[in-house]
Amino acid sequence: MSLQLDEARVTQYPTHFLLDVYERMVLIRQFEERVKLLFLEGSMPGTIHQCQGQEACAVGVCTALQPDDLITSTHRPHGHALAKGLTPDEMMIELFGKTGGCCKGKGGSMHIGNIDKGMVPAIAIVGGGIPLASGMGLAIKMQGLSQVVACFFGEGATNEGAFHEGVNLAAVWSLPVIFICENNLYGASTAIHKTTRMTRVSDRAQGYGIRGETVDGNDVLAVYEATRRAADECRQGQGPVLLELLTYRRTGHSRRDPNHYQPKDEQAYWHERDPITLLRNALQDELESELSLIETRVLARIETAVEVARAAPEPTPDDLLTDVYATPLHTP
Amino acid sequence: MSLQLDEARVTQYPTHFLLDVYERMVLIRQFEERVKLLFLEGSMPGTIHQCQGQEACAVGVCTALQPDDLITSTHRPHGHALAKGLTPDEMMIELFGKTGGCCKGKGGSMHIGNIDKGMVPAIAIVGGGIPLASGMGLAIKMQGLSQVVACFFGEGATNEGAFHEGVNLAAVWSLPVIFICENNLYGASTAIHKTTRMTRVSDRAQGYGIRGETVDGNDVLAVYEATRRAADECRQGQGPVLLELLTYRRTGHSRRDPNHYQPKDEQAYWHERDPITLLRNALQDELESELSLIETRVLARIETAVEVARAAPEPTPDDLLTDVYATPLHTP
Amino acid sequence: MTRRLSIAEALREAITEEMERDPKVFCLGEDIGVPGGFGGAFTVTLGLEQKFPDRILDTPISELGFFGAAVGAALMGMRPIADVQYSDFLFLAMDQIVNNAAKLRYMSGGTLSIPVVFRAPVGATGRGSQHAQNMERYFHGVPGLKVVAASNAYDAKGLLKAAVRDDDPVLIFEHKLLYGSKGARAESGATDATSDIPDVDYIVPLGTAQVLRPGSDITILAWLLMAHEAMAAASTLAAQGINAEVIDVRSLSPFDWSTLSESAARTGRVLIVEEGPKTGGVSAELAAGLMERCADSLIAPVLRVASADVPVPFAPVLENTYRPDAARIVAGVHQLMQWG
Amino acid sequence: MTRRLSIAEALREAITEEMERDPKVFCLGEDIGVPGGFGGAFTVTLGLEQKFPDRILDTPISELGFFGAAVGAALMGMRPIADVQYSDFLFLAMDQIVNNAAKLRYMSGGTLSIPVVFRAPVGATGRGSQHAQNMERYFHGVPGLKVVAASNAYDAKGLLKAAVRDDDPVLIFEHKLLYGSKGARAESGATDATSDIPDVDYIVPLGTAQVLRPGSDITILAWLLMAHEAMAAASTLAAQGINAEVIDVRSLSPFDWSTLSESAARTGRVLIVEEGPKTGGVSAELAAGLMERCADSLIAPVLRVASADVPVPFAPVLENTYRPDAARIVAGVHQLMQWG
Ligand SMILES: Cc1ncc(C[n+]2csc(CCOP(=O)(O)OP(=O)(O)O)c2C)c(N)n1
Ligand SMILES: Cc1ncc(C[n+]2csc(CCOP(=O)(O)OP(=O)(O)O)c2C)c(N)n1
Ligand SMILES: [Mg+2]
Ligand SMILES: [Mg+2]
Repeated sequence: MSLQLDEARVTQYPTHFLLDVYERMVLIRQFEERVKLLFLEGSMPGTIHQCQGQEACAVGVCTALQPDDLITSTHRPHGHALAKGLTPDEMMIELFGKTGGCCKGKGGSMHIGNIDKGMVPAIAIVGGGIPLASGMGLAIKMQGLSQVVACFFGEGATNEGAFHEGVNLAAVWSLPVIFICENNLYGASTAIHKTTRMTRVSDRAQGYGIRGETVDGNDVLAVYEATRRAADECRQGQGPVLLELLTYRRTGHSRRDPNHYQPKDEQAYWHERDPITLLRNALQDELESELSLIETRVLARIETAVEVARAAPEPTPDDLLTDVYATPLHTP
Repeated sequence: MSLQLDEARVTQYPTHFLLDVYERMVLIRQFEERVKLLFLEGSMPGTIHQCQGQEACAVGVCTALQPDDLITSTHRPHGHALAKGLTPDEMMIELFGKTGGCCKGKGGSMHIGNIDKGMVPAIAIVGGGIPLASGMGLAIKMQGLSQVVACFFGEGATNEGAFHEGVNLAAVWSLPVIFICENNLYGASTAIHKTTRMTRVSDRAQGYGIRGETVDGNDVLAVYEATRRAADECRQGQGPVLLELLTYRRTGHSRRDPNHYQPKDEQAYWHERDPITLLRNALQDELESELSLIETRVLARIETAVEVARAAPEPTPDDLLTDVYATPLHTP
Repeated sequence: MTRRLSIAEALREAITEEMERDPKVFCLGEDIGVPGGFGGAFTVTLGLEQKFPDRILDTPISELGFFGAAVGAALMGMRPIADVQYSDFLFLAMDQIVNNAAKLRYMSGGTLSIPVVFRAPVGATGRGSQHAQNMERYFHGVPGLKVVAASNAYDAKGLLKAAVRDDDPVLIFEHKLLYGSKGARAESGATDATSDIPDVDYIVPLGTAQVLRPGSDITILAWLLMAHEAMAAASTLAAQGINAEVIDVRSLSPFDWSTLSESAARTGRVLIVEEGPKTGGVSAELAAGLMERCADSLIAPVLRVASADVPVPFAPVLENTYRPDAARIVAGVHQLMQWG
Repeated sequence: MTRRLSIAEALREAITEEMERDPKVFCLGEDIGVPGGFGGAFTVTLGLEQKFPDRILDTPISELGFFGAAVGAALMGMRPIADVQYSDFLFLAMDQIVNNAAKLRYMSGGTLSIPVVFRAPVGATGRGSQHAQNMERYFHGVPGLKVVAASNAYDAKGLLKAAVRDDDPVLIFEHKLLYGSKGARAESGATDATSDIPDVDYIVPLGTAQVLRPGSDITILAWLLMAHEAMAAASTLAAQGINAEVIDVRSLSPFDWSTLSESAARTGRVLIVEEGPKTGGVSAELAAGLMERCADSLIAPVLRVASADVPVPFAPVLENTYRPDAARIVAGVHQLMQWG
């Protein structure tokens, strides 16, 4: 993969589009960096799985979707959520476990979501969101709707039975689901080559008789275009499609993981290919000021979110018992 | 697939080998036919899944194995068991739920097995035997032994997560396991094309980076040779291998199923390709008398088994509580 | 007007009527809609594929996959009915049932509904250890999930309709020996569980137990096949001058505590009957819960008649020893009558 | 001589010693032996891959697959130790645990042994609904399986060694807040569960409960984190003149009924503490079983202090409300003391 974006491709896009895509990636990056600080300083509860370095996957995919399209996500959902349009506020409040959060503080980092914005609360059981996505695609097809479902998961999830069963179901029923595998080379600390002989995740598509494609997951435009193609196929009833996005996790798997298991040269290679830097380098120098404006705007937006979250009210103990059933059970 | 065995191939084999293979197939066929009668007349308890028409798979595979090699089986295990060397007696007694059976009458038809003869009690959870077989291969590899494990399952099982996870594990650890998929075109009443887009099960091998091969499962010699090759690879540490054996179930899925879901012409085609007839037609006419001797011998052997089984003692109620733990728990 | 139907027929009617009423209702499972096939393992959906060609979906053998797909379709507003051929296979789908279906409303802060129905046949029926378990114990008490068990055709139809219309995931247990399946799928040793089914639409509310036989001396709690054994035991006991009240627990999650406690407090003696290993069964919660609720009015400890703590054996002799029956229930009652 | 070790360290020692003792012992799991990695989710196997390069197997994320492989290796005479990173994932492997591991000896008429050990961390620890369940309830009472829970380092080492040497499948539950994991894997809000570990080889026999604190007024039963809360409650109660006996149930399948019944009969009052939804928990069987065994000597009904019947919430405020603590245990005891 090259160290710069294909110039010809970049120039096809209007500046406002490129800036918008850029801003979303920066928003994700800065959101994650801020969350990391909050977590390390101990003011944020729980555990976190972050996506620094994988922003182009989330943004490239979600930019190619319609507002009423749906996504499912994983234990590493912050980027997907921001890319799909959840606000830093509703997310930050959720991460703090406060009532105004997108899941009322009951979900937390690993279950971020907002169905009104097309994002099912993230499923943190690796692979668990895949059969779910197929079922959502089934609902869409049975009702003759034109939505598509983009189902995010990592390469590690492709060794789960849920991947096999979920993708096969979507295939045999030709469901409008784009299976998005963010191959960041590691499942937690374990390198992909220790977990399967197969070197290209997209090759598994053959076993289900569907189309598979491997894309540079750090090239936001390549991701965007691949997703567009896949979404069109799905809307035409030719789905599902398996997209493998080659990318890399710049941070630890979770919490304080110093990711020592990533070889230094590998890290160096991928840091050079940072998705945000790649796009930035492809933009004309005239845009410099625009870019720093974006930077400031994003940082301000995140600070607001932090303040809002810190100020937000805690749930009350009574909230423990609500939202279990549609109508509360009264069991004397 | 042709309507007769390849003459050149048949003539390579000594007569006694061909007769032995023939006798085993006839033994399975007659055993199953007798069991069906016993079941329909109501003297045999439980439910049955029979393998008439698939005898060449069981016999071809097991003939290629060494006595200390192992097999795992499924809800349809009678053929595998007889091919691996279990006696009609120990099996018939088990089917009657009597104490002298290979599982003391506690297992029954779906759990037939005898570890001393290299057959793990059959696993009747579709796909459930596949991870088990990988683990057996792991034990063999870790101890530096030269055995192989032949893991039988149907094409329907290849849509289970257990298949995906079990085969991938064996692949990434290069375990001596031959995955034997008896593709009889149906999972219970459901035709394979309703359950997956993939038309050749062996194509799924690519997704695991292992060798896959599709063989005429009604040609006992082709199955034998394919298994020999696979076993050799496994013993040389080049395993696992996925073998797809194309075959057909002549009888119902279970019990009284009249298999009306099988198209008449499809049935006719496969009846013409009956594995026993195919081999019989390939044997010289001089052997006629030999063959009828075999017939008589087999029938006598089975009648003995039925008598032994009928006469065998029932378990006593106390037997209910034994064999749960290595040493009985005393819980006051 | 009423018609005498078996559980299999009653379930088929319930599914048909709900699918006619609401286009969002559909079925998915293995071998449920194959022409010339079985209509599912116990004929419940037989022939429905002709009526609803697009809403009876035959699945690959992928329990985790199609149960998860049912949950995914449900969160989109569909009302799927997913079934396993034998409840023993629920383990394969359990992650989707417990970690997803039952939790998504809560995890989402109440923004998601999962109106899905799961159907599963239980019971030891001559098939050996892996097609015989009573799986109620593994799902009773799972927060976010509702669990019912239908011991007769009237309840089967009414409970399934209530489940389909409920906005939360509902797991329905059915018993192989009670279906009244016919033809190639008939079960030997089956028990008659037919009922008179009214020609009008009705439901049996989830969360309610039913008094099958009022009595004053002792309360016998049971469900599915054991409810029938309990009724048989009650007649024997009546002849002996013991007037037993028999209650079909029917709703295994949540329990209908008011009905159960009222009876327990009134008779002062409770025997719980369960098919399945005694230790850690559903009966344990019934016993513990009644002790908490009726301590002052219980004359005797709550006792349980259940199966031995062993896997289900194949041999008929052993299986019949494993499965509680009227005789053991009568013996349990006699033991309880000795107290106080 | 003894050394003060955390549960994580004690488990690591147990595994090391058993692997040195018996070449058939090996470990498989996710991220258990990656240089520069975690040593499993809670550092238990940290560094062992250097000592045993061929017997610490990092698996793909395939719980059903590698748990099944562990069972397959065990039936060949190996002694695998398979772990899940969070017990919530046991559902994915449950078919292999319950339908295969626990039943194969029985199904085979006693010809197969499955000497496998499964390890699983439980407990609500700020991770939300899918990484927080207490899974004991789903495995307690499964025939053919043994289940233990280690609440301190001494037991952790002794129970794991006993489990490895046992010829039947053993499931060990561990608690995230008790490991004493260090560095990047340290848990906030952890409880000290270190013990003095003797330098000599020892085991803690499976099937035994342990009296943590003798007392005469009431019996408190608990395990894992709740055993620590129970001890805290006992000191508070002592200051109030109530002398509570605290027992670490420790063996969840089978129960050590003789120890539990003896105490219950002696004090006449029993409070059971469980982290996890109250309905259908392990406590239900404890309560029902004690009622059956000690009816005549119980002064009060057996009561349970457990979590609400809800999925585990993320918000710390809610999670702390969900998790029983010393204060609620004290309140429960006060309630019980009012009887008789
Ligand atoms: C079923 C299941 N097994 C294990 C885990 C623990 N776990 C959380 S993330 C993770 C690695 C996932 O790797 P991958 O799918 O590649 O996603 P990534 O973390 O790289 O984004 C593991 C093992 C889990 N959450 N669910
Ligand atoms: C996990 C599981 N799901 C469903 C079943 C019910 N069942 C038994 S055999 C069978 C069909 C299996 O088809 P296949 O794997 O092709 O084997 P075949 O019967 O053709 O030999 C089904 C669905 C089962 N036993 N286990
Ligand atoms: Mg990854
Ligand atoms: Mg088949």
